[in-house]
Amino acid sequence: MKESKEELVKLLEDMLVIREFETKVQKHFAEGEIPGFVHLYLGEEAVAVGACSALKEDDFITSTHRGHGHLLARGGDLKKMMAEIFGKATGYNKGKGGSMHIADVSLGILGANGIVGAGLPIAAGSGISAQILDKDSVTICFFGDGASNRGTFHEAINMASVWDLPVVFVCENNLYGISMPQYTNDHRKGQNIQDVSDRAVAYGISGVTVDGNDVMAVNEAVVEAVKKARSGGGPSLIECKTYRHRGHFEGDPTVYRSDEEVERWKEKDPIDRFVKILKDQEILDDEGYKELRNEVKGRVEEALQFAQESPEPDPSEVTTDVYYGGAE
Amino acid sequence: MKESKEELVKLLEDMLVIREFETKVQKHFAEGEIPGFVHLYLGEEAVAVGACSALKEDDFITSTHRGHGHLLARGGDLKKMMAEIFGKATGYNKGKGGSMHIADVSLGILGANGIVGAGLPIAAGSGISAQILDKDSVTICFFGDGASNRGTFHEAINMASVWDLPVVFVCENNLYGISMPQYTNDHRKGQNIQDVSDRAVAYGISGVTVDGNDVMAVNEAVVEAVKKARSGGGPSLIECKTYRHRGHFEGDPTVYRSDEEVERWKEKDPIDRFVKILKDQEILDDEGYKELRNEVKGRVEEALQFAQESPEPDPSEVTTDVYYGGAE
Amino acid sequence: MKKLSYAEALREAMAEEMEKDSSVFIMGEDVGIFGGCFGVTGDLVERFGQDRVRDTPITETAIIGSAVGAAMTGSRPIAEIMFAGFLGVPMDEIFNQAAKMCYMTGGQAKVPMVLRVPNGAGIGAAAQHSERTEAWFTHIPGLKVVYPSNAADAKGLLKTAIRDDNPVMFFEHKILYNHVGDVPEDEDYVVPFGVAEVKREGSDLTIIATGIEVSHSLEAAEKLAEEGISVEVIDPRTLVPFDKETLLKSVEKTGKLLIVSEETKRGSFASEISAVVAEEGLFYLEQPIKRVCAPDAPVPFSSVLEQAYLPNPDDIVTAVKEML
Amino acid sequence: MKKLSYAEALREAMAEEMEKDSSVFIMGEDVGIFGGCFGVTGDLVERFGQDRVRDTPITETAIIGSAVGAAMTGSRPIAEIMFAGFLGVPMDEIFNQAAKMCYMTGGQAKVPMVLRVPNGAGIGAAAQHSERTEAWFTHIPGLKVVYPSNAADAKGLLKTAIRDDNPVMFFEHKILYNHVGDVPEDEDYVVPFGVAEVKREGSDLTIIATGIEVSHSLEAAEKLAEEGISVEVIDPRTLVPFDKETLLKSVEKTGKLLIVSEETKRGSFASEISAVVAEEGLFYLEQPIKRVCAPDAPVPFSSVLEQAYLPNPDDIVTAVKEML
Ligand SMILES: Cc1ncc(C[n+]2csc(CCOP(=O)(O)OP(=O)(O)O)c2C)c(N)n1
Ligand SMILES: Cc1ncc(C[n+]2csc(CCOP(=O)(O)OP(=O)(O)O)c2C)c(N)n1
Ligand SMILES: [Mg+2]
Ligand SMILES: [Mg+2]
Repeated sequence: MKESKEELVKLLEDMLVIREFETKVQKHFAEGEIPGFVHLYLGEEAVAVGACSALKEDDFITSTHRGHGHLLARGGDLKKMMAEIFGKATGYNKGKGGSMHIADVSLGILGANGIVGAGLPIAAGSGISAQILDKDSVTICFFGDGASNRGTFHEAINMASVWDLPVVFVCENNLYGISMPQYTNDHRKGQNIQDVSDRAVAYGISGVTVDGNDVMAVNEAVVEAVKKARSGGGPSLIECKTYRHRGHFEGDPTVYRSDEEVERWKEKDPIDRFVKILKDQEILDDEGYKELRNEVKGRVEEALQFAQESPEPDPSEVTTDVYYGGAE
Repeated sequence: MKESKEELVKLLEDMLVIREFETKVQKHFAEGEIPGFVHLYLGEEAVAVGACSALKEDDFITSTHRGHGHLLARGGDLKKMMAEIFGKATGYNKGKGGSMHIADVSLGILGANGIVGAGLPIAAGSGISAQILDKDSVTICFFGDGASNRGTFHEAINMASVWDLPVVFVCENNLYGISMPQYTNDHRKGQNIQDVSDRAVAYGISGVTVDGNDVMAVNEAVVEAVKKARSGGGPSLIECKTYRHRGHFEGDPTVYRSDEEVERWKEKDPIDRFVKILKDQEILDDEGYKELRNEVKGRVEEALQFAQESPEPDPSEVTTDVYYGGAE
Repeated sequence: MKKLSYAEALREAMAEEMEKDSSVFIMGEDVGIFGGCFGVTGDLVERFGQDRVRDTPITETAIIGSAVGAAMTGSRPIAEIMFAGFLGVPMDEIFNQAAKMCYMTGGQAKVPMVLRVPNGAGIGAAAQHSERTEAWFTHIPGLKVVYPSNAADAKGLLKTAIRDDNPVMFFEHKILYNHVGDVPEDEDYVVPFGVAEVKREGSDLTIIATGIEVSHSLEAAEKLAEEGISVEVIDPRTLVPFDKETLLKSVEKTGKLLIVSEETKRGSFASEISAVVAEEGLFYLEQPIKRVCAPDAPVPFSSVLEQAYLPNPDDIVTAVKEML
Repeated sequence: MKKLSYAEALREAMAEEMEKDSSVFIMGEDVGIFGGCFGVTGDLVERFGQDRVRDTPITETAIIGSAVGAAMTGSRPIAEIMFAGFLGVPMDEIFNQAAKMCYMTGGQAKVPMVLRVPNGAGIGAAAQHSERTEAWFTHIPGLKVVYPSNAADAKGLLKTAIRDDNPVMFFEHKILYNHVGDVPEDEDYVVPFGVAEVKREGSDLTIIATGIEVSHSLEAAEKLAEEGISVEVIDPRTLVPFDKETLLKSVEKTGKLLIVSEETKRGSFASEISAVVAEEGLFYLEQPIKRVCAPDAPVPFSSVLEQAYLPNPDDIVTAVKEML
């Protein structure tokens, strides 16, 4: 668990980076500068930051279609990220992946992923590697409430539980999978249970639900699960209840939820809440917060400029990287 | 629940039919008369019979690779079955399906299935039809302990629970999926829980475990679940603990289990147990039992003869039935 | 005739069939209040209710597996999978259940289901949301495979698909959804399977193409006509069954065949078409059969790369000229 | 040289690579104490332990998905899927994860994994346990696709596959498992990808075939030789990469091409081969390219039907004669 002043401020900083980065992406997507689909992480910052801050260097994460926050929380380079989202040659994936596939493999990020639920078996495999290569690395697997209805969820967690794989399955329950509510009282719902963490029972592993807008709570739960995994205790399932401030993707008219609901959740904004705590505990004052925010804004602005000024990929790049190292 | 004398004797008769039929198949497979793979239901008779006897005419079942017992319990024609297993033109599937695909669709049997776990979504779909067509039919879905680790288990039961589909999921936990034990204390196991029925929690439905070698217990549990399903109460999960007397398929050397284990389970033979009960309750005497068995043996013998004497399919049949009704 | 977009034409086909036959229903992710990821189902949930327009969890395997079960028990499901790139998820249900059930049961089981799926690239959706996967399904006996290139065919073919007693893979090209065309008003307007359409007559060379490539090919043919080159353009409309007679007749006339497809080239349906002609029409050919396809690579994200990846009318013009 | 069965050769390849490289491991259903459904892994669990020869639950999706994750993080998994007919189950993991990961990450991710799978019919296993599905995978850029026809190649190609830094689909024909052949003793014996073998030289006609069909074709060639007909038989050994030079050279010489495959014909890899030659070697051809394949139907159960379904040496002889 994070306790020192520096650690706590770092949590805030990491969340702010995501907030500012995503806000920028939102703006420039609206202006038509970014192709394809963009799924923003706004409102869910506490989950990625609380979880990733529990890891050490040679650990791994798997991410999702809503992956910018995970990559940023894991220390992703803002410039390469923004450039990738813009589809530029200087991006992490040379412009070949874009928002949905953005990754820094050297940071142990095993891909964002456009296939909902695809990360869970990949995370299990990363856990197998730890056993095969006799390493103590742990893998955090992020996935959504919607993903928890896919067969991959079942098969991957079952496999992880059978072999005590060092994986922490972190469910970001933001209450919707596109337009589908996770739980309701009628037939239109993703699943017939209120807490995704109840599913841990099916695998004989521990499952908990935490407030996903409370970065400390997320961190505490994940730290414990990581410790358990690292010492051979096997996987855990942690559900973080949170909310996405924006539509499913940019452009989503969000007909499936009410403005009041959005407002109610914005009042629980993970950053505002954490700032208040830091201020109450006199760890941060108005001035310090402003400074931090400006500094972060500056970095994001720089990243934006880098992306905008970067060259497009060369058309000949279309057929490179189909095979690793080049040759067929 | 079955209570009358006739009903109880019918349960025994149905189990005996399976026992005799499978014993015949075993013998003639060993003699090389039957091609392909054969998975026998010997030892598990109480599950199919206890469950199918809870259904009415326009209900449905889905079956598995170990499907002879289900079909027989549902009233399948012995001759057409045996002929199919022999690959003859007079078989249920005109010799095109064989043991693993044997079915009588007119009896509401939605296919045996060579793909483990494939029946669960099909059963959900049959449940959807009941809602779309406004019928009160119920579908029993048979599947194994091994199948419960497939993604189809998760997705199908989740779907059924969300829409309150009239499906009863009956898990035949015979302790193994081929060589893999369902549960152990080490890493070699299908799953990390002792009771498959625990998984019901993940879908907010009821789950029970019953003695799968007790035909009355199976019947009681399934009758209740069918009633619930038929009246709009949604799906249930019923786990029946049982054991296959033979190897996974004929020819399996069963290196993965001990002879003692097999013997222990043979002592719990579902037919012997039920015969004893019927005798104790003076519903059946030695003579009656012998008669019944002989009568059943006769029917099976007739079916065998029919199969053996039936013609092979005409080679031109290879390309018919690719599309329903004929035309491409 | 009325003007409808491809998406509207599809919706109208579903609505008319649902009005007529109460056993027809729709299921898929976000097909209800959201109206479908590409807006195809639109307001159908308001018109037919949640029971017949079913929003599913994220559960492609169960969507297709349950469609099979529903179809076997008297319903006629129309299942939507959000992107053709996701078809790997329910592949077993398509391959081992839907396609084989009739054959395996010796003709007992009837599986009348339609699997609607948006196909193709061009919207910057990158490697997992832009694929063309129809070739896999042409290699699966028991399926029919349909791919309309315009609004009228979209409507007519979808109605035929819904009425068919077999599983039908129904591919729709994303870029076409907003293309508007004339659609017959007659409620009984249907387009039969297995009948190609000669979209443009010509004498110098035959182009065969499906989906969006029909438009590209017609555009290329127009340009070439200005230079006095006469190109015949054929749209097979259904890949299975495939109208090889129309194609062979055309190749007999022109002596040259160019196959245009956004599929990655190796193992594509373009290859199958080539093989059919090399087997049954070889002596008509004056030139090698050319396939203008996407390269053997996943679909890249950047717009520059995606445009380089996709065959366009200019590529077609160049290829035609090389063949003359 | 020593005599090994195809299955033993595969096992030896795995054992040698596992000895040499501790990051190589095996996983699959019943690959441990059971020794694999077709006995290929045999005693490997005794030699390497349960950690490196992992019996999995029935969980094809997780097997392949986790193989991808393991491969990305430094291991070299060999995953066994029990039957090629089950490949629809983990299709998304193969198509969207294994095959595309390198490209999508702009070349960052390395996915060295081998997917071993028994392919083909002939044992009465019916529609869901007898399929040939390699064509799907040749249509997926990013995969390599291998199909040995004999014990020596089985060993040499599997070793190459394990050492490759990319996902390799490794097909094995069930009927071949017990075929015994001479296998080089050298531990460093490998067979490179993309190099076809001319199994028999001839001048009248070229046959190309993979897997069990190589034996069938050689048998047919032998019979034809007795009648003075000289047939060249080519085994490409790997479908991706495909050695088209060797094939084109042969067709240039003979002027006639017959493609033999147990695949269902439409959309098969046989069609792809035909398309390559129709595109790059058309002027060599004196006769239409013929494909002798299985019909477009699922595999039937009855032995009579299964034998009618599968192309056999007599079918090949007949086809060759029709072409001369
Ligand atoms: C296998 C698959 N099915 C459907 C989709 C389309 N899709 C993309 S995101 C999404 C919703 C995911 O919901 P959830 O897992 O809760 O994540 P969230 O978007 O809420 O973060 C869907 C259905 C997909 N990408 N992959
Ligand atoms: C998807 C799939 N994977 C693997 C197999 C091979 N297989 C056939 S039966 C079987 C074991 C099934 O175990 P279980 O579900 O417990 O049923 P049981 O055989 O014990 O009745 C396996 C692995 C298959 N047929 N389908
Ligand atoms: Mg969500
Ligand atoms: Mg079992």
